[in-house]
Amino acid sequence: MTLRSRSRRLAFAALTAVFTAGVAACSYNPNTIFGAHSDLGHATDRLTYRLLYFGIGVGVFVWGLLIYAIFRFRARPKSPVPKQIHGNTAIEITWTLIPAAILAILAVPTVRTIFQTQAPAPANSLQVEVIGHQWWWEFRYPQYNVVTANELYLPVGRPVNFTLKSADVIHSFWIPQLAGAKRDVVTNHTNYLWFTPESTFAWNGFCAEYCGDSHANMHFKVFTQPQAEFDAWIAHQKTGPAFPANPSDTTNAPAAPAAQPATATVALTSQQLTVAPSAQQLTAAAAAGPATGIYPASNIPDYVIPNTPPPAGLTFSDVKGDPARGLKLFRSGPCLACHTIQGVSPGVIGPNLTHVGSRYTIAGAMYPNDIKHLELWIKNAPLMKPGVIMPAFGKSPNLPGGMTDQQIADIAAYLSSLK
Amino acid sequence: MATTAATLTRAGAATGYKGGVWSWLTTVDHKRIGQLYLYTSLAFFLIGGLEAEIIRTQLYGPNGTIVSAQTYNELFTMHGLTMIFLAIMPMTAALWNFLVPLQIGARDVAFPRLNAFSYWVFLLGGLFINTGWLLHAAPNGGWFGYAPLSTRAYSPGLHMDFYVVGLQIVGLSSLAASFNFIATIINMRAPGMHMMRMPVFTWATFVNQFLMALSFPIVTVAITFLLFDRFFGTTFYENAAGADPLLWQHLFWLFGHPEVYILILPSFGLVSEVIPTFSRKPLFGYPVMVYSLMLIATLGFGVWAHHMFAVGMGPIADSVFGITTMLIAIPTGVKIFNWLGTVWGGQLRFTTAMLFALGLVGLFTIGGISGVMHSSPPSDLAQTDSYFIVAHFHYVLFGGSMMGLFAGIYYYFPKITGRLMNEALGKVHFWGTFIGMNLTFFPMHFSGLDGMPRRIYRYEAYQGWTTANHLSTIGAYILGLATLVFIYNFLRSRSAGKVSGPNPWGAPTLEWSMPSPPPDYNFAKLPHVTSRYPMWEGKSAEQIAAEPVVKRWEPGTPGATEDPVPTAEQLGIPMPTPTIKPLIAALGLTVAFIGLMAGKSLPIMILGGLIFVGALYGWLLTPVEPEVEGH
Amino acid sequence: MAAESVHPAQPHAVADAHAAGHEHPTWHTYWKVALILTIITALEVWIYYTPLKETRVFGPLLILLSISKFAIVVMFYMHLKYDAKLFRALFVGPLSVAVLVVFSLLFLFGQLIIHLR
Amino acid sequence: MPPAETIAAHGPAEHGYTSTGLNTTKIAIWTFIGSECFFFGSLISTFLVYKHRSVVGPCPHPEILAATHQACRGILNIPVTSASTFVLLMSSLFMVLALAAVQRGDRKYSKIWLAATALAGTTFLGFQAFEFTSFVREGLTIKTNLFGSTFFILTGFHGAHVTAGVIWLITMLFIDFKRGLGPRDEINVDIMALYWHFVDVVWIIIFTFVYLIP
Ligand code: HEA
Ligand code: HEA
Ligand code: CUA
Ligand SMILES: [Cu+2]
Repeated sequence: MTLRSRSRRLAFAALTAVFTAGVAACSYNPNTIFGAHSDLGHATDRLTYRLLYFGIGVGVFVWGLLIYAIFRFRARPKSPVPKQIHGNTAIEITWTLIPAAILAILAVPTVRTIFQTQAPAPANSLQVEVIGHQWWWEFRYPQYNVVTANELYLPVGRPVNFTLKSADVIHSFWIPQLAGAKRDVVTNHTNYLWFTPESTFAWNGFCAEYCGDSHANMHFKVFTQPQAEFDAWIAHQKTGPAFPANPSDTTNAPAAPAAQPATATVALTSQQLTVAPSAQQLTAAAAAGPATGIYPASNIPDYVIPNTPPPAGLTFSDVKGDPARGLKLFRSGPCLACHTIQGVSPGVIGPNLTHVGSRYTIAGAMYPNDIKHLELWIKNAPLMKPGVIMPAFGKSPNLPGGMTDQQIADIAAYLSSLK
Repeated sequence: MATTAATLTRAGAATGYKGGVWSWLTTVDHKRIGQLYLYTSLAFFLIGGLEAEIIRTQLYGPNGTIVSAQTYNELFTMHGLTMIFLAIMPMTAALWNFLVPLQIGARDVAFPRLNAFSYWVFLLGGLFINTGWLLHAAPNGGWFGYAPLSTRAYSPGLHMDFYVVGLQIVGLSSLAASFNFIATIINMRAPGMHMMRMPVFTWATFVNQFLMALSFPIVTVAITFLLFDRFFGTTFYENAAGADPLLWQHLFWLFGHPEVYILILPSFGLVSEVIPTFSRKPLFGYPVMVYSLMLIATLGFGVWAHHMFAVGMGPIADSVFGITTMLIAIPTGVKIFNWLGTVWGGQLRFTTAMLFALGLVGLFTIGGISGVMHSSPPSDLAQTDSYFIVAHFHYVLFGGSMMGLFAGIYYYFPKITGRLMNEALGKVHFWGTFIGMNLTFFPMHFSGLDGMPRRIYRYEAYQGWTTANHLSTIGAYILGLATLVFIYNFLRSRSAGKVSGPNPWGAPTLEWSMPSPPPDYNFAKLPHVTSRYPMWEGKSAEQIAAEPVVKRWEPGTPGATEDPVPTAEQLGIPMPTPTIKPLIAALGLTVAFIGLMAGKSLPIMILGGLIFVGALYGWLLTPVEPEVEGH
Repeated sequence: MAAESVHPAQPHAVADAHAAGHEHPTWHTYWKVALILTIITALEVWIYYTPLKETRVFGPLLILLSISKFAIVVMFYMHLKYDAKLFRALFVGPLSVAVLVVFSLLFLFGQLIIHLR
Repeated sequence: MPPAETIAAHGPAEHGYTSTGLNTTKIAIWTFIGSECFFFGSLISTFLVYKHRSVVGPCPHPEILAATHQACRGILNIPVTSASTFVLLMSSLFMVLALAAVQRGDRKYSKIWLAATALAGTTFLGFQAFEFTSFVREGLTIKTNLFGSTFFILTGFHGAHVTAGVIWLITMLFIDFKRGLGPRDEINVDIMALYWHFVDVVWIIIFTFVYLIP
C-alpha cells in the first residue's frame, strides 16, 4: 500500500518536473518554429496554435476523465456493484460527432492554408535556386548571376521564391525561425517554397531530411538585410575575387578594408541577442559593412556561429601563411578541380569559393570561418566532417605526398583573403 | 501448497512443454511457437533498447562523441528496424499465436506447420539483419530507407544489402502468418463462437492479418526493386535513368502506414481484454469497438502520403491526405472513450496489467493528438523530420503498442506458464516505465518544436536543445532500468511465481476456462459457446464483482482441476506430428539469400532454393497428423 | 452461410437437393466462356490494328474489354459467381482497395490524365 | 460438405468440423489471391508510372521521349504476345476441364487436361523466353532504361508465378499417375485451379495495360 501511494506521488512529481523543465527549455529557443519572421511563418503559426490548443483541450479532457475514473471507481470494500452495461448508443454517437466537429474546425483552415501557401509566388519575387549537395548547400541568384554556398543573403520585405533541386540524394530545406515550414529537396524534382522575410537578422538553417553520413552537419546560415544592403551585397558578389586573380589585373581592387559598425536595424523583439565572442574575430568580420553588404558580425548571435570542436588528434603547426604563395599553390594544386573561384578555377563539385573570405562559416556551416579551421579543414576534411567527398590533403603517414602545414597555411591565407 | 505445485507440474507434463531442444525445433504447437516468438521478441527488444540507450547517451549533450557519425546512423536505423520488425511485431505474434486458438476454441491454428515456418523465417531474418553489426555493415539508411540514398551509388557496401534482404525475409514471415490466421479465425471457431462473440483481441488480430496480407506485398515489391537495383543493375531508383525517388516513398508508406496500425491494433485488443476484467464490467460498446477496428484498418490504406507532405505533392493531394488522416482520429477516439466507458462505474482492480492498460489509454492519446497535429500539412511542414515526430511515434509506439503488450504479458503470463508474475516488481516496472517514458519522450515535443532535426548524431550548443536532451537521456536510463526489472521478474516468475490456477483474474473469456498452462490439445472437447463472456455467463453482477483477483492459488479455486490433465492419447485426440521441415525450409530460404549477399553466388543460391523446395515438398506431401486407421 | 455453401464439385443430384437457385458451371459453360474470351481477345488485338487506335476511345475501350475478360474468368472459371459469399468478400474487398490504390498512385504521379484520354 | 480429411493441411480440430463449412485451405488461398492483387497492383502501377519517363530507348511503342525529344522505337511484338495470351487463356479452359474431370472421377481426362494445362503454361513460358531473348538482342535489358526495368520485372514475376503453377500442375499430374485423382482430391485441384486462373487474370490485365495501350 505504501509502495503504491509513494510511487504515485513520485509519478506526479516527475510529471510536474517534466512540464516545468519543458517550459524552462522553451525560454531559450533560438530555432523555434513558432513566431517565424515571415508571412509563411504567420500562416503556419495560426494553424499550429489552433491544432495545439484543440489538442491540449482534448488531451486534458481525456486525462481528466481517466484520472477521475481511476480515483472514483477504484475497488474499495464498499464500492457499489458495477452495472453490467454493454453500451449506450446515444453516448457513443455523441463521442463520434464531437471529435468529428473538432476535426472539421481543424480541416477548414488547413485546406485554406494549403492553397494559400502553395499558390504561385508573386511575380516580383527574388528568385533563388537552392541546390542540395551531400552535405552542403549551393545558392544561386539567377536574376543577378551570383553563386554562393552555405550562406544565404535575403532582403526583407520582398518575397523570395526558392527553387529547390538536389544534386544527389533527398535533402530538406529548413529555416525554422524565418519560414517555420520546410520543403524537401528531391532528386529529379523541382520544388518551390516562397515567403517574405520580415526582419533583418541572422538565422540558422538545417537540412532536415536524413541524407547520409553528415546529415547532422548540413547546415546553412541566412542573413536578412534591408534592400539597400542586399543590393550592396549582390554588387560585391558580382565582383571577382578580392585577391587579384591575375596580379596584373587591377580592376579587382581588394574589398573594403575596415569593418563599419552595423547599421542594419534588428527588428527582433523576442530574441535576446548575445553576440558570439568569436564572431568578431572571424575573417568575414573584416569584410562586413555597408559597402560590401556583408552582414555585420556584431549582430550575429552566439547560436548562429558554429562551435563544433575540431576532431581530437588533428593538429596544425603554428605557421603563418602567405596569400600570394597560396594563390600559386591553389592554381597548381588539386583544389581547382572541384572549386570555382571566379577567374581562377572552374570546378563545380564543391562550393564556390569566390568570396569565401567573406563568409562566417565553412564546411556546410559546420565550423567557424577562421584561419585555424580552414587550415585543419584543408589538412584533413574527412576527419573534420564524416563522409565528405573532399579528400585529405595534409602530409601524413597515409599520404606521404601530401601538402606540408606551411603550404596549407598559405592556401588558407589566400582563401581567407577572398573577401 | 506443495501438493498444488506438484499437481501442476504433473499437469505441465501433460502439456508436453517438457522435452529437449529438438522438441522446440520441431514443434508445431501454436502455444510453443507463441513462446518462441515471445522469447525472441523480448531478446530483440533488449537489443533495440540497448541501441536506443547508446543513441540517448550520444545525444545527452552537445557534440557527443560516444559513437561516430556512421555508427550513429547505423544505430538509429537498426533501432527502428529492430523495434518495429523484430520486437513489437513478433511480440504481438507471440500473443496471438498463443491466444487466438484458445480464445476461439480451436485445437490449433489452421496450418500448424506454416505457423512454425513463419517463426523460423522471422528468427533467421532477424538474425540475418543483425549480422550486419558483426561485419561492421549494419543498415544505415534510416528505417524507411529512402531512395536514392539507399541505392548502390550513395550507399556502397553491405549496409543496405542487409536491409533489403533482411526485410524481404522478415516480410515473408508476416505474409505466411497472415494467411494462416485469417483462415484460422474464419474457420476454426468452436461451435457457437460467432464472429460477434469473439474476444476483441481475436478481432484485432483478425483485422491485423488483413493489414499484413495486403500491405506487405507492396513493400515486397518496393524492396524487390531496390534489391534488383543494388544487385542486378535495374534502374528503378537510379537518378540518371530519370527515376522518381517518390516511387519508393509512395510504395514504402503505402505499406508503412498500415504497418503502424499493425503495431497498435493488437495492443488495442489486449487492452480491450484487460480493462473489462479488472473493471468487472463488460466492454463498453463491443460492436463499435469491432467496427472501429475495421474502419481504422480501411482508412489506414488511404493516408500514407501524410509522411510525404514536404515532398511537394501539390495542394490537392496534400488536402486529401490531410483530411483522410484526420478522419482516423474519429474511430480511434471512439475506442479511447469506450475504454473510459468500460472503466466508468466499474470496480477497478489495479493489477500491473490494468495499470499498463490504463497507461495505454492515456499515453496513446497524447501520441494520437500529436499525430493529428501532423495531419495538417502546412503545420506539418514545420514539424516533419524534427523531434516532434520522434515524440509522436514513441508515444504511440511505446505509450501505445508497448504498454499494451506489457499489459498483455502480465495478464497472460499465468495462462502461458501457470504462474503469476510478481506484482510488486510489476508495479516498480510500471511506474519506472511510466515516469521514464514521459521523461524521455515528452521533452522531445519541445526539442522538436524548438527546431531540432531528427537523425542527427550531434548538435551544437546554444541551440536551446540541451536541457530537453538531458531530460530525455535521463528518462531513457530510467526506462532501461525499469525494463531490466521486468526482464528479471519475467524470467524468475516462470519458476518462482505463484501458481495461478486456470483463471486467476476472474476473467470472462474462453481461454480462462482451461488449465494453465493449457494441455497441448487445448480443449478436450470443443466447447460450445453461447455468449461473449462464457466465464461470466449466468453470473449476477454481484458474483462477477466478487470474483477474486488471485494472488495465490488455493486448491478448490473454481474451475481448477487437481487431477492430472489427461494426455492427447488418452483422449484419442490426433495431434499434429512434430516436424523439422518448416525449419529446414526457412533455412533453405535464408541460405538462398545469403548466396545473393555473398557476391551473388549462384551455387549457394541454388543450394538454398533446392533445400527450400525439397523441404516444402516433404512437408506438403505428408499430412499434418499421423494417418489414422480407416482413412 | 455455412449451411448453404455447397461446392460445385458436388455431384449434381446432391447439389440440386441442397441449394435451390444455385446453378453451377457445366462443361458447356466452360467452352462457351472460352469462346467469349477468345472473341474478346481477338477484338482487342483487332482494334489495335484499326484506326480506332488513334482515337480517344481506344484506351477506355480496351480497359473495358480487359475488365470484362477479368470478370468472366473470375466469375466462371474461378466460380466465384457460384461459390460462398465469403470468398467473394475475400477477393472483391482487397481487389477494390488495390484498384483504388493504383488509381491514386497514377493520379499522384500525374499519369492518370494520360491514361484516360 | 466436410472436406477436411481430403486435404493435408487442415487443423487438428474435431474432424470435419469447420465454423463456416468451407474448406480452410480454400479460404487461405483466396486470402493469398487478395494479397497478390496488391503485389501485382504495385508492379503494374510502377510500370504505368514510369511509362513515358525513360530517358533512352527502346520504348514499348514508338514515341517521342519526353526527356530528350528524340524518337524512340517501339519494341513490343503484339502478334507474338497475342498468341501467347491466347495460349494462356486456353490453359484456363483446360484447367476447368481438368477440375471437372477430377470431380467426375474421370481418370483418363483428368490426366489429359492436367497435362494440357501444364503444356499450355510451358508454351506460354516458351513464348516469354523467346520474347525476352529477342528483346535483349534488340538492346533492351533490365538495365537499359526504366521501361526495361519495369517491363522485365513485371512480366518476369508473372512468369515466375506461371512457373510455380506449372510445377504444381506437374506434381498433381504425377500424383494422378501414381494413385489417381478422385473426387476426394477435388478440393486440392480446385485450389490449384484458383491459383492458375488468377495468374491468367493478371496476364489479361498486363496484356492490355502493357502491350496494347500505348
Ligand atoms: C503505433 C503506431 C502509430 C499510430 C497508431 C499512429 C497514429 C497516427 N499517426 Fe503516426 N506515425 C507513426 C506511428 C503511428 N502513428 C510512426 C512510426 C511515424 C513516423 C515514421 C517515421 O517517419 O519514421 C508516424 C508519423 C506520422 C505522421 C508523419 C509525420 C511526418 O513525418 O511529418 C503523421 C502525419 O499525419 C501521423 C499521423 C498520425 C495520426 C493522425 C494517427 C492517428 O491514428 C491517431 C488517432 C488517435 C487520436 C487522435 C487520439 C484519440 C482520439 C480522441 C481522444 C478523439 C478526439 C481527438 C481529436 C478530435 C483530435 N503519424
Ligand atoms: C517500436 C518501437 C520503438 C520503441 C519501443 C522505441 C524505444 C525507444 N526509442 Fe526509438 N525509434 C523507433 C521505434 C521505437 N523506439 C523508430 C521507428 C525510430 C526511427 C528510426 C529512424 O529514424 O529510422 C526511433 C528513433 C529513436 C530516436 C531518434 C533517433 C534519431 O532520430 O536520431 C531516439 C532518440 O532518442 C529513440 C529513443 C528511444 C528510447 C530511449 C527508447 C526506449 O523506450 C528504450 C527503452 C530501453 C530498453 C527497452 C532497454 C533496456 C535494456 C537495457 C538497457 C540493457 C540491455 C541489455 C542487454 C541487451 C542484455 N528512438
Ligand atoms: Cu542533407 Cu540531410
Ligand atoms: Cu502514417
